[in-house]
Amino acid sequence: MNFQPLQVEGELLSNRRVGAYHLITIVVPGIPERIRPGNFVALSVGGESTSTLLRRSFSVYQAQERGLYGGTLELVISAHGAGTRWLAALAPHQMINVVGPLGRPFPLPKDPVHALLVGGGYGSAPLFMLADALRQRGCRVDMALGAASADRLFGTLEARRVTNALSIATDDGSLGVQGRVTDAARSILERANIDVIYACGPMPMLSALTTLGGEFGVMVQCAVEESMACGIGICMTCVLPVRGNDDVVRMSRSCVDGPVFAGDRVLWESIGSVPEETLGAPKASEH
Amino acid sequence: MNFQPLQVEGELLSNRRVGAYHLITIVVPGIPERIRPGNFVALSVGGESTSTLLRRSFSVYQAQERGLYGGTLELVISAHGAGTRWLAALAPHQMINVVGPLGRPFPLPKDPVHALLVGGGYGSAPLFMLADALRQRGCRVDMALGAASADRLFGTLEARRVTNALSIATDDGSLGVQGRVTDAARSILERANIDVIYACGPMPMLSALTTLGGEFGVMVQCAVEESMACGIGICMTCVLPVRGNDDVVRMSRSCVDGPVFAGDRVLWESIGSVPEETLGAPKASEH
Amino acid sequence: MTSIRVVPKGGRGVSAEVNLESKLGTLVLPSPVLTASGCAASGKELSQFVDLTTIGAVVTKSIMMSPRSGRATPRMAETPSGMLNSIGLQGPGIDDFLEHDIPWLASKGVRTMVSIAGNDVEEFGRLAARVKRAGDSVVALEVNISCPNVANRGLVFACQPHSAAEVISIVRRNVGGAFPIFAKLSPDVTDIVEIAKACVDAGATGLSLINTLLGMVINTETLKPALAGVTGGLSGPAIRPVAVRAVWQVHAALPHVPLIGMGGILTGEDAFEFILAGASAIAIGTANFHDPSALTRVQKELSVLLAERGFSALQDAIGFAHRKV
Amino acid sequence: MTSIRVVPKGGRGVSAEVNLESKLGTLVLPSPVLTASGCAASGKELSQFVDLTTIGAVVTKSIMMSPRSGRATPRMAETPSGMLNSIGLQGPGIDDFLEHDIPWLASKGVRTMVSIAGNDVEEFGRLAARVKRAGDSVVALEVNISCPNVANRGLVFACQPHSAAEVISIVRRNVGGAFPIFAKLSPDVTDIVEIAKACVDAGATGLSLINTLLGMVINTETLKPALAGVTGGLSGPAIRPVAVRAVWQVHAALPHVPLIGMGGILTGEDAFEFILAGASAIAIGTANFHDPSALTRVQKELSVLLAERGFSALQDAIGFAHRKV
Ligand SMILES: Cc1cc2nc3c(=O)[nH]c(=O)nc-3n(C[C@H](O)[C@H](O)[C@H](O)COP(=O)(O)OP(=O)(O)OC[C@H]3O[C@@H](n4cnc5c(N)ncnc54)[C@H](O)[C@@H]3O)c2cc1C
Ligand SMILES: Cc1cc2nc3c(=O)[nH]c(=O)nc-3n(C[C@H](O)[C@H](O)[C@H](O)COP(=O)(O)OP(=O)(O)OC[C@H]3O[C@@H](n4cnc5c(N)ncnc54)[C@H](O)[C@@H]3O)c2cc1C
Ligand SMILES: Cc1cc2nc3c(=O)[nH]c(=O)nc-3n(C[C@H](O)[C@H](O)[C@H](O)COP(=O)(O)O)c2cc1C
Ligand SMILES: Cc1cc2nc3c(=O)[nH]c(=O)nc-3n(C[C@H](O)[C@H](O)[C@H](O)COP(=O)(O)O)c2cc1C
Ligand code: FES
Ligand code: FES
Repeated sequence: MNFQPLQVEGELLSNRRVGAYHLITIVVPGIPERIRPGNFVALSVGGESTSTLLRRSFSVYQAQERGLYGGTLELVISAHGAGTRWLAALAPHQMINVVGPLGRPFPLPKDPVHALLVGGGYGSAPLFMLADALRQRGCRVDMALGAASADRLFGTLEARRVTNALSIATDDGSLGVQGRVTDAARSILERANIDVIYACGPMPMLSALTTLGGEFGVMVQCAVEESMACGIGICMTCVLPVRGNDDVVRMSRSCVDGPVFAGDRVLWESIGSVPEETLGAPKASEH
Repeated sequence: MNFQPLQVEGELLSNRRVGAYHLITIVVPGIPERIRPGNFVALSVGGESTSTLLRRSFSVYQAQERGLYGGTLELVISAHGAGTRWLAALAPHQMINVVGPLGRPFPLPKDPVHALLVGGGYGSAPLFMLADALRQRGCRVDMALGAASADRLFGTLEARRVTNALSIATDDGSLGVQGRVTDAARSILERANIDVIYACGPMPMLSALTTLGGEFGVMVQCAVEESMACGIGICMTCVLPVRGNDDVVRMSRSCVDGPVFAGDRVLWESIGSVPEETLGAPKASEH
Repeated sequence: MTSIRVVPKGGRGVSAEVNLESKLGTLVLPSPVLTASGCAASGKELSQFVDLTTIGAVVTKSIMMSPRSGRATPRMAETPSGMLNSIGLQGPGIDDFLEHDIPWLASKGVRTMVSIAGNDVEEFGRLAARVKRAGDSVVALEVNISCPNVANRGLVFACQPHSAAEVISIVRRNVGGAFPIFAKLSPDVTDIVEIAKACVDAGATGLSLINTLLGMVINTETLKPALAGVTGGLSGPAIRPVAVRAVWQVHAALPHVPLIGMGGILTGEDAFEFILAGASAIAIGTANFHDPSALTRVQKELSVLLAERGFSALQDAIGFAHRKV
Repeated sequence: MTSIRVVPKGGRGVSAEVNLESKLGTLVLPSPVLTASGCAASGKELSQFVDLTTIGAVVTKSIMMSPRSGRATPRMAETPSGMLNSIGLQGPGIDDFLEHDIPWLASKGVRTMVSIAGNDVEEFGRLAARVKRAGDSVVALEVNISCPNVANRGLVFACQPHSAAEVISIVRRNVGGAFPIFAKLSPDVTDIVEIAKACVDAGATGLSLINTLLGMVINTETLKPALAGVTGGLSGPAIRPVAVRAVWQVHAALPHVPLIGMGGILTGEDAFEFILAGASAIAIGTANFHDPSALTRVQKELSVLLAERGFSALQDAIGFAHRKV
């Protein structure tokens, strides 16, 4: 189930570098207690006379209902564009408008299953709350984290605390085994009896994991990352082709129908196009 | 004579409230030593992804060639619009791009004359450097400062230090005599033998002072404030009708031909229109 | 009538009742604040942030006859003080819309303007007839003849007076004499007044000004157009001066035709600009993405500003900037 | 040729020579970076911040036959990521311009494109003839048929193909066959390609795209238009997507016609967007007000970006975004 989102004027509590990322903590009364693992929040950026009007979306790394200063959210920011650079440069006490919780959270199993959590880069951020929730339900949690290099891994220490087993892979071998996180996932699938995979990271990783899951007969729950203008379901920019339970392919909004989708429902190869079978797809004869 | 302007990335040293204003000090190597009284500087506002692209112009209150941190400028900011609000909220170490010195400074007399300096609101800002320069030349300096209320006067304490005599007028009588600064100026003109008036403040004040100067046969040097887009003479937005030495009226740029004009050269009543006698004024028959 | 007790910012303790009633021909709305089509879906999502019964009306995303997938992604690019979109009118088609969206809006008591978009002139007519029968919650039709996100620019009916008029005529024929119809125009024309006149002559009650400007961004990493659809529609505060100008020109030429102004409204002050220029109502689009509470906030800010400027009724401010002193 | 040694940002120590040479028909400039007319006066003021001999050319403020006062103030209003201006072509007239401005530019060795604006078709012809005889420093003419700040919209020659062509024809007749002429077009038209074709058919060497968009701001304190001239021209990054689209459309239709792209260029990346869309040169207007060193900075940033993307010559990047993969 999903909580109704709130819009809250938040205050930055702290901002510190963690590897290639910035870990920011925001006081946002009301929102933390509503967050479920996999929810995201949308932040306005740029201040009073900003030229960048669209909100930026971030997974929630930690949600603290009660802190010294009221409820807080912790977010992991990878600074590259105008908005993330602005967020990464925020100083304590600056205000940030936050909307959340947004999106559908990761579906949790009823039974104490064996879960594999796979994160690419900052895609690990939502997996820690998820691991906590799974372990509270008696699940066994393995985790595989991957990134280009050690500084682009997030939460490896924390990961040891919340998981039963942790694999790390980096492209350059600067931490863990050299290679891709999907290879690490394959090794785990080969040696353990995984019931479900939860994944968050770049689209190609999610696509590859879905294939891998299929190979092993394991469901993969993927948190996707599509470019979003509103984050709340009103603009239709964040769509991707998803096959519904009625077997019809629709351009589904990743902000409200996702960001978590069952991997085998997403037409990964068709992202960036409109598959012919999509409901209402243009016909060659039409404009 | 005029120094060529520089463009320097400045750093905010301090920002403090003074009455209704913010007094900001910026470290800007190279510019302070070039400032003459009456010059102004143009600051970019809003930070990296600003939607407010045009520079904001400010008179220089103090220019320190050598400080602990390098040359500094002190500016008096009246915060009302987007840009001035951004400046007023700046914290130490934030960077501000500064262009200056700009505009023609106040012309200084060769002889040790008796000068009256008149400032309205933050218009007093450039008068303190001017008073110093005049006194260095052996001039006697009287000053009259006026504003709506005491908090909108700037520099009254400093004014006592740099002048021989000071009059203060406020509309609400909260400091000095109740009334307008032009009335204060008239009293001074009536009792002292003023050779020249220097003035900075709102257009109606400058216009009234010019009339007053005419009455007493005293030249009034006015620093005007017109809306500026560039501050460096390339956009033609900051014009006002001024009669040249050749007796021809032109729409003159207040940023490079001013901001200081001899009051009797400005067609005060015609500001906001194009007087018919202006060179190239539209004729009724033309578009 | 939505009236808001106002304490002006100065805190002078003065309070005022501003009558926000907006008259658009025979259509009377309690507030001039509407959603812009395509920037509020069919209201459900925004209702989490805004009580939609308090605003003037929800203008729904333009609906077509058949379900429509819309374009491939990327569908948007942020631009300075604005954005480009090329959604391509994704939607479930009129049947599904009338079955689900309208009943939901009606059940919540939300006044609704339905925006329609046809592939050809006849489709506009058939859509209009369907919507007209959809029940009392539908208070007006907006006819989107200006969507730039179609494969063929020749299909932007609002680019030529005769094609614009053709669409409006058939819509008018299909809904009967009294039903309010607003023609939504494109700013990408040489003379918007000419198009406006053609629409009014063809039976439009009023005009919605403006749709997005045709624009484009090139991705300097891929060296290709940033949008899958190559060009897209530019919206947001960046285009506000163009939109205010369009409202000003059309109000000057057709002072008695009600206008819905939109394009870059972010604050009550922006809304006030459109009203002074001649708009009887205003719509909020891109600002909803920036601030999902924008509708409520703008309505409040506008009310305060009207009071501060001495207007006791919105009606008195419409077109005020045209008055000679 | 201006070539800049480039060390890509990554600091990988790779250095590259990028050939920035820009070919506009027979006119070859060492750099594609120009000033936009009216945003650099006649160069003198900007020369305090930029070595004008290092950029492609200075395009002067549009000059008219007689001295011209321009419009009353206020002449500008800041808008989100842009500004409105209504200068109204203030200038000293052609005699004074040829007596003072051109000799100064020539003495400094600054390549100059003179922008001309006539009150009627004949005046354009006479201005062109005068400028043609002004000496070698004048490398081209820009014909401003698109200034929105005239009292009568009917006088915006670039709004109609026939009036645009009429002006270009007479200018061509008056300067002879070889002299480079660029027609400056307005984006405020239904079909810019049609106007572009008319100008090229009438003898234009190339096209300058785009002039400002007609816009308006209402002052919500005075309740009147913010500009004395009521409407004004919208410029700055706000309009960049519209300008890139115009360049894209015209390059697609007329791939061999050299285009000077402008509208909201603030960075080298923005300039690169125009070049990928099909511009052979770019001009910088409003950005000079924001950053008086913009010309030098953009030229450097563009050069670095070209090198980073693997282009050794500007020429190879022109229109690159049109290529099918
Ligand atoms: C559900 C979700 C969770 C995310 N979690 C994280 C996280 O935990 N940490 C993190 O660093 N990043 C996260 N992202 C990505 C983050 O939203 C983008 O990096 C960010 O929006 C880019 O903003 P910018 O100003 O740096 O880039 P710009 O390129 O300036 O952004 C321009 C516009 O495009 C949108 N946009 C661009 N890239 C993305 C993207 N990848 N996803 C969504 N919108 C985009 C922006 O929101 C903005 O509207 C997440 C994205 C989604 C959708
Ligand atoms: C020579 C000169 C000296 C000045 N000295 C001071 C000073 O010492 N202290 C001080 O507080 N203010 C001073 N001003 C006024 C100051 O420049 C404006 O208040 C400021 O630009 C307004 O910016 P804003 O963002 O608050 O307003 P906005 O209304 O957002 O400004 C919008 C645009 O209009 C221009 N603009 C608006 N008002 C003015 C104005 N009065 N003068 C010039 N441009 C304007 C801005 O530069 C900007 O481009 C001076 C102006 C000039 C011309
Ligand atoms: C994402 C998006 C989708 C839109 N879809 C439609 C639409 O379906 N029908 C329509 O008439 N206008 C549509 N528009 C245009 C808006 O209704 C509005 O006219 C325009 O965006 C200008 O207003 P704004 O600047 O407030 O967004 C859309 C705009 C955006 C940004
Ligand atoms: C203050 C100002 C004055 C201008 N004057 C002229 C002019 O005289 N002739 C002309 O062809 N264009 C003129 N323009 C338009 C610019 O040359 C340019 O086409 C437009 O501003 C878009 O570029 P930009 O966004 O880089 O400013 C002027 C623009 C501004 C802002
Ligand atoms: S981001 Fe707007 S609908 Fe998903
Ligand atoms: S402010 Fe641009 S010319 Fe004076």
